[in-house]
Amino acid sequence: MLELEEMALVERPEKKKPLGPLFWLCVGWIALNIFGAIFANVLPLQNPLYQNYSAINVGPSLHHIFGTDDIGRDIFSRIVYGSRVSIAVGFGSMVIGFGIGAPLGMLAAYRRGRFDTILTTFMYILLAFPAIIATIAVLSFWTPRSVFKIILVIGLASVPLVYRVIRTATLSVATKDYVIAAKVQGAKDRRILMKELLPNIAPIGISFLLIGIATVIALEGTLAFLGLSVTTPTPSWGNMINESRTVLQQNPWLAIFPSLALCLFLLSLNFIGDRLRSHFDVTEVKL
Amino acid sequence: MLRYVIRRILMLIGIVFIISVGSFFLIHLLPGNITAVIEGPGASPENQAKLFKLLGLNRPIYEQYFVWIGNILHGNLGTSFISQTPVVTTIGNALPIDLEIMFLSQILAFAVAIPMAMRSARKPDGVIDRFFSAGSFTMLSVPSFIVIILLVLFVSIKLGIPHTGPSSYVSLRGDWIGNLESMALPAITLAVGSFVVYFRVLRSDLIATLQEEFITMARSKGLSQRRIMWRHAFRPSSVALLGAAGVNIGGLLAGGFVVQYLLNIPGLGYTLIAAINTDDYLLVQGIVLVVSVGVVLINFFFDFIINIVDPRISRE
Amino acid sequence: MTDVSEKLLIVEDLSTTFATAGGPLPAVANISFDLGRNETIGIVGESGSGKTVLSRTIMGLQPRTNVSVTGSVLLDGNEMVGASEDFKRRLWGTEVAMVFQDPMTSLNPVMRIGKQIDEALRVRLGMSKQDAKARAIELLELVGIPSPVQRYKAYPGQLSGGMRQRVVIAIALACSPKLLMADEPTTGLDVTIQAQILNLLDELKERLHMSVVLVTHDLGVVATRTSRIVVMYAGRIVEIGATRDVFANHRMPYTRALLESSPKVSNASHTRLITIPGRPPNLLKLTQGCSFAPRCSYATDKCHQERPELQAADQPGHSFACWNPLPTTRGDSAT
Amino acid sequence: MTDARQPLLKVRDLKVTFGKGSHAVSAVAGVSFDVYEGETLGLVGESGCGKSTTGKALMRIVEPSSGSIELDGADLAGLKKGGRQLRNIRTRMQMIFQDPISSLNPRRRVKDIVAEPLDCWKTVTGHDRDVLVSDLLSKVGIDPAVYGNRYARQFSGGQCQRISIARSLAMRPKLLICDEMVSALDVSVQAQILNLLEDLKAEYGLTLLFIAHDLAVVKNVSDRVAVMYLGKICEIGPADALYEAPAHPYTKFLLGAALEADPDSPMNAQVLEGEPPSPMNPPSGCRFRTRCPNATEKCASEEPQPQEVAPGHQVSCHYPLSITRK
Repeated sequence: MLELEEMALVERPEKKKPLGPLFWLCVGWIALNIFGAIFANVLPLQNPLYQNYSAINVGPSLHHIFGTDDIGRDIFSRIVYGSRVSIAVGFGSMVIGFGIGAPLGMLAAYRRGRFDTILTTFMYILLAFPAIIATIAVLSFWTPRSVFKIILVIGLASVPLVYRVIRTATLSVATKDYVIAAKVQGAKDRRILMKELLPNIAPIGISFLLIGIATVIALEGTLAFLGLSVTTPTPSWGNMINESRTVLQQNPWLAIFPSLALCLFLLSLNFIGDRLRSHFDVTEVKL
Repeated sequence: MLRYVIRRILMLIGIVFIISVGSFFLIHLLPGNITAVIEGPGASPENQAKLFKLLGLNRPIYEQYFVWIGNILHGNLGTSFISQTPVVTTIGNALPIDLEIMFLSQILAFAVAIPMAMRSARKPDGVIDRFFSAGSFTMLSVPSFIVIILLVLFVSIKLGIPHTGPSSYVSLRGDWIGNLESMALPAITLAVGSFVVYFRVLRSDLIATLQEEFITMARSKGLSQRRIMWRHAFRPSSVALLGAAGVNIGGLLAGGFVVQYLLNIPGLGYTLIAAINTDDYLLVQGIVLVVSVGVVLINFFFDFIINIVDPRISRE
Repeated sequence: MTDVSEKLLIVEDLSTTFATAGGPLPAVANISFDLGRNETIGIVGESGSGKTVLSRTIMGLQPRTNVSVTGSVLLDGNEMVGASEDFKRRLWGTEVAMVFQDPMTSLNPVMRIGKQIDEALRVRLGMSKQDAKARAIELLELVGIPSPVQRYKAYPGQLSGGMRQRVVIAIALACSPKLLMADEPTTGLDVTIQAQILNLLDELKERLHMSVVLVTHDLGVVATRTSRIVVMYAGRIVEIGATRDVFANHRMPYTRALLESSPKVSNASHTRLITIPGRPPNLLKLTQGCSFAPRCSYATDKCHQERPELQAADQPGHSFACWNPLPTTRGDSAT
Repeated sequence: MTDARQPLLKVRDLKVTFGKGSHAVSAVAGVSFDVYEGETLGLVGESGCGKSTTGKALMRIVEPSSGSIELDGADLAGLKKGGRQLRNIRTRMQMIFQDPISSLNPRRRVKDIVAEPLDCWKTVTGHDRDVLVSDLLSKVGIDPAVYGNRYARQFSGGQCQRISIARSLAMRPKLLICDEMVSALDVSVQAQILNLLEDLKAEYGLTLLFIAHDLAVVKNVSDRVAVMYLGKICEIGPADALYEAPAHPYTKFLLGAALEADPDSPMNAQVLEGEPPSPMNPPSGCRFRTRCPNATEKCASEEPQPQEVAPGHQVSCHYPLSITRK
């Protein structure tokens, strides 16, 4: 294959795959969801907590486009409000995870030596610790649960994972000759980190970030399903699916619409992350 | 190799130590009067005093830890104040169920993922590969609690297959067909989550391996495609797969909990959630400890296998 | 049938074109040459000249997708072009085998080397386990690996580059092929190891009565070890002939450029090298004319417009593709 | 005649050891040489002999474990790692690497790559910087107007190596260390780069340490040549003299194994048997003795010291080959 590349080589061509319309559709979908989550208060939505006893378990109609739940609340409006929790937890905990894990990972891989050895050993021990059990355990004890606490716990739990991915990525870049060359030019460490390493790690980081957000949102859903996320009646996608299972036979809509909202959101995030990865020609990072 | 194993075992001991410290302090994270919190409101003063003594709360914290760990090493995880049964007994009843689900689901996941990944890798970006990849990608985005709800909706409600719905767990001791039926949905749910990971990891590694020069070399020896795939490509490609399996089995626990919770299957997950809801903290602590150590051991086991599969790793 | 068997390999008008995102890429175009029994031919070219693709196409080892091969490759009377994988598989190992460029990547890293040799013997020759092992150890000894019984159990990672290349050769020889394709067999190796490997190949060729196709970028490798050489540029043969004729009486300016631009040990220090400007062409954007014309100081309008075909030179078997060939009688500047 | 000139770089007993304890590998085991102002010293040897590590240790890319490195009288070996003084000295010595593609950041523009040292040191800024960068690029044969704004990943190996050269010259260094800089290139491109290097050496008054495994390439660019084997220099001398009449048996074998593009050149009559021993466990005495046909007990017990066999031509061998000139 290398040979082929050489044959077509006067200028090495930009061999990027185009992102394609599906990619932009997914970006649009994510943007729409975030928009809905932020402006849910301002948008003409019904009160997600209002219980309309004259319309219990009704299917989709003009008035309630996704129908109502077993105590007469509007499912559509609950889904829009519910996205707030998912999106906040997804993005928030990744901000914490990356905020701590990424700089540490970069620094460790660049510095090497004892700093790297100690930090990496420590992180690997943490990684061996089943983060999900730890998360469930901490959240079960740390009541009352709030979005902030969930973000904090999941965020901290994700640090070792982010650290490992970023460190591995940095390591593969930091041993490249151009980094040594920059050192030889007399560049300071900070300059090397920002100008040489960061631009080459960013693509891996971004695609991992998106896939990480998706994973965290699914995790929040799981926690909610187990009754370990925000307390009811605050809607979240996971809460809603959890509530639906007692009336699964009477009102499948209550399960289907939040599930659909969650899956589409996750699918879009995963798809964007995956496309970006192949676009930047990053070999698959094992997550 | 021996050096490597020794190093890993030392690390393993370190990790188990940290886990035990972590689980120990879970109890101490509780706000307010610990004994009251643990035993719940309305606990009798003598029970509180008993617990106080059991936890050795009057002694320095490190001593408390050593007393606690000493008890554990003697197989004593305490006795639940809610159900009045020893924690070890409760866990001992629940654990086999988890192991059975895990075993069935992993067999299923590998049995589907390996041939599919091989088929896909043979012609990357071909019709079959695209179909498989798109399918796995969609499944990647469906959390296990949705999978199980859909399965319940269709298999037990629509098709009405016995022993598959909620609260219909059949013990292995009684009727093994019924047991298998009641284990089918949980195993399938976990298998779906695992399959996606295994398929994707193995596919991308196989594609990379098949482009290696030693594969061309194997072809030039006149070996059949089948033989090349299984004897030459599979083993060097399976390192990441095994690594993923090790990590994934730990990750599956959350999904396992959900499934057990929804179907009322009395495994560790179900017991844990129940314990959380009844504030049975000693039981929670015991389960967290047992599951964490279990996950670490599984990871260790897979690491060990990886070393046998790829001799390059321990040499480094 | 009889005249076929005189030549072990006959390549006729062979072209390999890859379908790429940028359009069809003619990696190898209109190659014809033949190879006698127990003969060594050298194929020389820079990277991107198509020499590796050519050697793989001859073996039928080209990738299975996005490639079209036309022309004919007769290997001991067997047509390789268009043959099924099953048919070719029966010839691989027994008729033709290959020694690959990089011994670091051409051995399976997770398989003991003994097993990699055994495999061919057992699958292709149907040997028993014990026989195969005995033969494998014999082969390891044949290629000069010290203490072969112990090495039989080694993984490739435990051997040096030179030793690995010997193992690769042992694998190639396992089923006694009539033709050995050696694709840059010494490129990654040190000079002293290179000399060992090249001598080994020479010796084995005589001993096992093989023919060898020696593919390389290094004129030094082919100078003393081949009877004839093929010079390739941009996927085509630009000059072919007896080694001595090509070195001493080359007619194609590219051949001269290749010879003169490589530094020589016998040069005085600070000898200025004669260079050709520019780089090999982009095969996706080839013009009508001679591919070397843009870099050639002799190029005329004709060179840019019309592709020269191979034409005979004075010596038998020597031909070249050039509209403005170098004169035949020149001083002794070639060496 | 060389002795009359000042050594620009003076290396004494340089050692580099990787790893610790029983796993220690002494990659460079005590190397001493001088590089005189304006000359090219070729450093040649097979892979694993420590030639590249020597080059990197001089730049302090790898840390020498002992020895001294003096550039223009200033000792480099003692400077603090990562300190300003060490960074400063790097404006006076530069290095070009083996892999042309990997030595340029694929996500930066050619202009910025060449300007990197200028931007680090802020010696030339603004418009002057752009002019200097364009000038450097034209000097190495890259049209700054056409290619200056392209990303490094779009260039071929030869072009990348040209850009690397331009970058290394930006601070007008005195010493340039070339580590296998042409070994990844095709012959025709290699010749272009070698000629370019000779031109720029004259124009910028450079002193070169040219590290390579290819004997012919080294001969073509060097005034003097040092031959390394297993972490030590076994022979050093004027290029023409050393190639014509090697005094160390290893040098002779090395030269004998080099292939000439000439059908009439003799086939390697005598090939060096075996492979170099592991640097983890080097032989006692002379490191070459395990493969040397002339080795005696003395070679095992006593390490040969450098001795002068001709003016400026030193060899570390108990039994140097007679250097009767042809």
